[in-house]
Amino acid sequence: MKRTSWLVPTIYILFLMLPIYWLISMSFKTTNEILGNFTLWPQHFTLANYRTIFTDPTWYMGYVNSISYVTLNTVISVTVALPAAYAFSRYRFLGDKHLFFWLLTNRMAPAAVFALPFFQLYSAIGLFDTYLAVALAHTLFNVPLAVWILEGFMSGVPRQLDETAYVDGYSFPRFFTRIFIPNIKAGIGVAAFFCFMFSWVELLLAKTLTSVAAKPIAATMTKTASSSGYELGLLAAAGTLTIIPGAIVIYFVRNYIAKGFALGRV
Amino acid sequence: MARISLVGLKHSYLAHPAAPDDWALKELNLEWQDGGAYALLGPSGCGKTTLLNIISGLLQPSHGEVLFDGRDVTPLPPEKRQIAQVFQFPVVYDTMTVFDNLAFPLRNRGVPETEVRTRVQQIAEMTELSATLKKRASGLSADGKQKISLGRGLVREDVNAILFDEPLTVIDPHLKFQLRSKLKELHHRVPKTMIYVTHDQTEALTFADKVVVMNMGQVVQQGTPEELFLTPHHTFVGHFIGSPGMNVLPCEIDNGNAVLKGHRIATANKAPAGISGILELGVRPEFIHISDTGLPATVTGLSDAGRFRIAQVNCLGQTLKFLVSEDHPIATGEVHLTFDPTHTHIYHNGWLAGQEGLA
Amino acid sequence: MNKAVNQKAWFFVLPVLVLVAFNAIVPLMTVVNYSVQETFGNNQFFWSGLTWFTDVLRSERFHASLTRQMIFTGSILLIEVPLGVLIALAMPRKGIWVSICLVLMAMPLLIPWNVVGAMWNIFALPNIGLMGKVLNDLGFDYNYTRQVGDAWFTLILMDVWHWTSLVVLLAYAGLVSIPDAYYQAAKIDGASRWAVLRFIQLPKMKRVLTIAILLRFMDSFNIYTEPVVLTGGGPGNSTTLLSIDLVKIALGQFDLGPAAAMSLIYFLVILLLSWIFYAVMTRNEEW
Amino acid sequence: MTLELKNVGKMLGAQTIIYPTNLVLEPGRFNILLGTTLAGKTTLMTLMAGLERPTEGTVWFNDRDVTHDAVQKRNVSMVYQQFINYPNFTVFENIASPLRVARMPEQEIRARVTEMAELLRISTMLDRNPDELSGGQQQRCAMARALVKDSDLILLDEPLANLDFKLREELRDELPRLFARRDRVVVYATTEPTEALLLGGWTATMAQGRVTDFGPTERLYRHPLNLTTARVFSEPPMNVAEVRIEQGRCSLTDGLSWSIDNGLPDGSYTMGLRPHHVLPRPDTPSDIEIQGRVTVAELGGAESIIHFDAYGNSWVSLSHGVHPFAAGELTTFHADMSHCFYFDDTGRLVASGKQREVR
Repeated sequence: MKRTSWLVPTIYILFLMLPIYWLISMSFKTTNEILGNFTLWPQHFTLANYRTIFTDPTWYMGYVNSISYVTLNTVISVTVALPAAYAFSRYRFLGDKHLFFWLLTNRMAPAAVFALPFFQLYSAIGLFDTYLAVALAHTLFNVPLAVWILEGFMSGVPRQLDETAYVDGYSFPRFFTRIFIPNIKAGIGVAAFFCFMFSWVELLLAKTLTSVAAKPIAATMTKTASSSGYELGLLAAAGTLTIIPGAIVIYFVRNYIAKGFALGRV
Repeated sequence: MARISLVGLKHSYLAHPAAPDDWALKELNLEWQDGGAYALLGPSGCGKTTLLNIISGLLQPSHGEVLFDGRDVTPLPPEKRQIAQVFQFPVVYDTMTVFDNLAFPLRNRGVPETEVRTRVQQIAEMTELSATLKKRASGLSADGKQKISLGRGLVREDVNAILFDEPLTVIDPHLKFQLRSKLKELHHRVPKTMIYVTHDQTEALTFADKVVVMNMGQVVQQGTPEELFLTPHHTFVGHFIGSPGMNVLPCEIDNGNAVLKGHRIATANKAPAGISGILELGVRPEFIHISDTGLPATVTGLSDAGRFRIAQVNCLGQTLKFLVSEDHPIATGEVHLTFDPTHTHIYHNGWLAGQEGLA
Repeated sequence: MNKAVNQKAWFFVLPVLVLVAFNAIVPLMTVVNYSVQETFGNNQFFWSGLTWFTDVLRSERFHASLTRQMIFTGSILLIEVPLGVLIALAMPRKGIWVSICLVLMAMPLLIPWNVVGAMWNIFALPNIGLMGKVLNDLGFDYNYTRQVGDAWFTLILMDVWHWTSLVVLLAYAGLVSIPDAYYQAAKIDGASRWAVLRFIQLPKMKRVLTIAILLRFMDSFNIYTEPVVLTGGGPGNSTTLLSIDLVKIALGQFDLGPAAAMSLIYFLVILLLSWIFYAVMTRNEEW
Repeated sequence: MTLELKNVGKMLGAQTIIYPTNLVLEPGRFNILLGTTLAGKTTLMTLMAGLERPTEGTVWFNDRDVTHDAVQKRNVSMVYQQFINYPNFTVFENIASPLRVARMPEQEIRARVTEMAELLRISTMLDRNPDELSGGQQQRCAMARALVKDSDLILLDEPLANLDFKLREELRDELPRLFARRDRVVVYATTEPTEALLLGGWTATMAQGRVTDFGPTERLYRHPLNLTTARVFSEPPMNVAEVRIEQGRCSLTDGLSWSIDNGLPDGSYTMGLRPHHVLPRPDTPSDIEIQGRVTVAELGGAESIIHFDAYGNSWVSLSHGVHPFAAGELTTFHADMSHCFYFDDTGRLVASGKQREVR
């Protein structure tokens, strides 16, 4: 068992990499090569697809838009989740046990159905087609998760640390920002990773709540696919580029996940 | 059950140890009798846990052999050594009942269920767990859980030794006393070889027939609690055991006898002729008495511990502590002190003169 | 740990409540509103009571998509959870390989869902896709756009590819936080590899696995983008999962009432199942 | 500077954690809270610090009602049993942190932190992070932080409990020098009677949320107000038995009896005798003999604690030196009954045992 156990993750990673390889290899092929004969690697290596993306504003603005609302969402989600998680980890209060489950149930709302009401809601308050609209909408499923992750990490910090800080003269806000937050930075990293991830990959709500100004890259891709026929190479290049921001984020939080995180209430 | 011998054991966590400090465990040879109760006592970082892990097989020593009843078990993994261990933090199988926890080591070895039942009942009765057998183990308090881990060790008939790694760390102070006594009692009822690692002298001396005192990766003395108290083989033992620890005073040697600032002191041992190095006089606070004649001293402090008082004096430029019993008054100011000659020793480079390195 | 009772803690939770309530309750009310009204376009609505609910509950179309949904969710849970745990168990515990494994494994999670769909759509195409081509070259008659079985196979394979890593990440985080002493004790007690898994690793992973299963359960019930891009619900309606069906009804036919009623019913189904699961998993918490 | 609790009580839901308590704590000496775990010491301290509000009563500092003042406004310091330091700060920044919050000029901060580090002997570790220090050093860092800001009230909640035995002894010797100051109230919680005695000052004994007695430590030890106080103030536990007094003789059931001359009227009493007046060998001529069966013998470094059964009671003997006994052994113990305390049926002390003359 021990000697062969490395095989399992290796095979799994190979399985994960195959479709990604296919995507990347396509991004370096011309549309003709893709649709023509089957080739395992690019025979006519081209950077044309990437050139198109980096020169055409409708393409690269999609990236800017996506990164903008995802970042905004991550900041909002973690910021509001921090005090809530602190309350769950330090105090008992009326309804605390049910509150968490209720928060979690919000992930159950089928985005497909809620898209239309969301559209109406955000149009009504004049936020349609803004970064803020998408960022706020995504908090629906990210905040509960962030609260859960952060609470686990916070419960690992002894309560005496809070008391010591008050005794030393720290006000609550100062204690929270100077002492407490640095102590749970691993948790913040992990929570931010999950918020980033779920906001980055979601398309339905993001597409519904935007038209031009805040349109995400993923939506740009669907438009292109339908309007200009199958420009598969271009699509593959755009797709390849969507993997990069996530890969950067996971690289930064890898050690926190590797160390394992203290897990909070369930 | 087994006799345990450690032969030429040495360990370093480094790949190429060079300096003496690179060794977590300096060379040691020990022989432990079957059915004995032993303690490894020392401050944190003295190598006692390293030694325990070598005995249990969790760690392979860099040099030397571990023998059980003369059989070399050094290359064997823990599960092949037939030993049991109680850890610092209680380890129980959360999802099982107390009964299943105790039965686990037997069932894993295919012991028939009827035998499992009688054996578990028997052990539960000994460890006072009978009332909780049907409860889930996760619901017990820390001391209850420690009793379970202990019970899992006792339940097997074939165990060569039971190892304890600071088992009372997470126990409430007022329960420590009970569990400490319980362990001692259990050893009388189940005479297996038991090895107990701790930094707490009371736990070690209470539990063990023989205590191995360790410091800086080295065994400094192995002996009965009495020997450690009356004849410390090293100033470290004198300091570490007893409260307050032994007084250690630099002295000179004249013709094998100790001389303290011109005063000749009678001692239990003599220094060999031509000795050089650091020479000290060791005497425990219990063996210094006030008398009409003797070394002149000035009382500088007195603290009351209830049944006795600890007097602090300045004697010939050295600070000394000694005990004064509750009922006897003590003069303030100038006093004269005598050292009990049978319990005053000369130390050479830290070791009892004439016994150097005979740990 | 005995926590202090402090009702002021509600102030800390307030921002979360406001934010989530704003996003959850207003749209939910809108949906409830639709579900009890009849519309003939032109923004004219009439009260229709619970007609839509009874209609939906009786409709075969709903039954069919709910059944498909259950089969899908059931299959992916049965595959992803054990597989995720198995991979987490086989992962190295320390060293550079941990980081490499984690970074690589997390990649599918970070790809936008429509890209995932598009990627698999192409990857599995029998003529130009790596997987489709290889399968056909190996003699399998594989064509997911035409054959129902192949479509399901591809759909489930895609989801396994996409989401198993989430289970791996959570399970792995749970595994590394088990103290070494447990493994040592198990060795000493002579426990088999299976007993270690059954009595130490799984119980200690219970909390993470509960969350992993809940997340996978909820998210798979709401799955929309990937299957739409991959199969578009076809061939026929064979892979039309609940969300796809809902969107077809709501936006395709603009039957807002039935769609709303259907989504509420299905929201309640998820809620009920999740709650039962949650209650069972946390039942023994306070013993 | 005086801290005064007026009728302070704390409820948690329907459960009473602290019963209404009145205490006046004076500066310039150690005020000790002595009691077992869960007796309410920590809660009482958090009430004193202002970390929690009492559910009834008021807290006064220097004749000013501070009950509703925030903890940040009170100029207090606290040291916990767990080594609490800010893990994200270096040792220097840890010690400096209260001064930084108070916006002290950088130069003065530097001077004060250096001075404190010197005093607590951690000068060489100022650049390290707390988790790189040993337990003793971590606690020294926490103490330096508590001392650096010149607080009016310092609360020490079992600060030595998690330290190795020898470190505890060493730090305890330093404590009075570090903390005692004329203009500061020091409160020290401990579970160990010996620690309370060695630190001196005044002691409040606590049991189950109540303060059972408060006064000079030595008075509490020699003349405890009641049985609860006497029990709390005895480690190992006091020997307690129901007795009858008739015509100048005191008797246990089953015939053990001794004469008394303290003039108590005939009737039923509870007798308390500290373990160190029960010895395994004769001590004074007035000893009475108690035949007992040894249950457990515990050995400290320099003393032995022997538990035995006799006359239907369990007894404890504490004697100097190392006296190993096997469980089950039948032995004669010698008890000096002139040291007995007598309590009436409400538990109030009616007669103290013979005491040595107080200097």
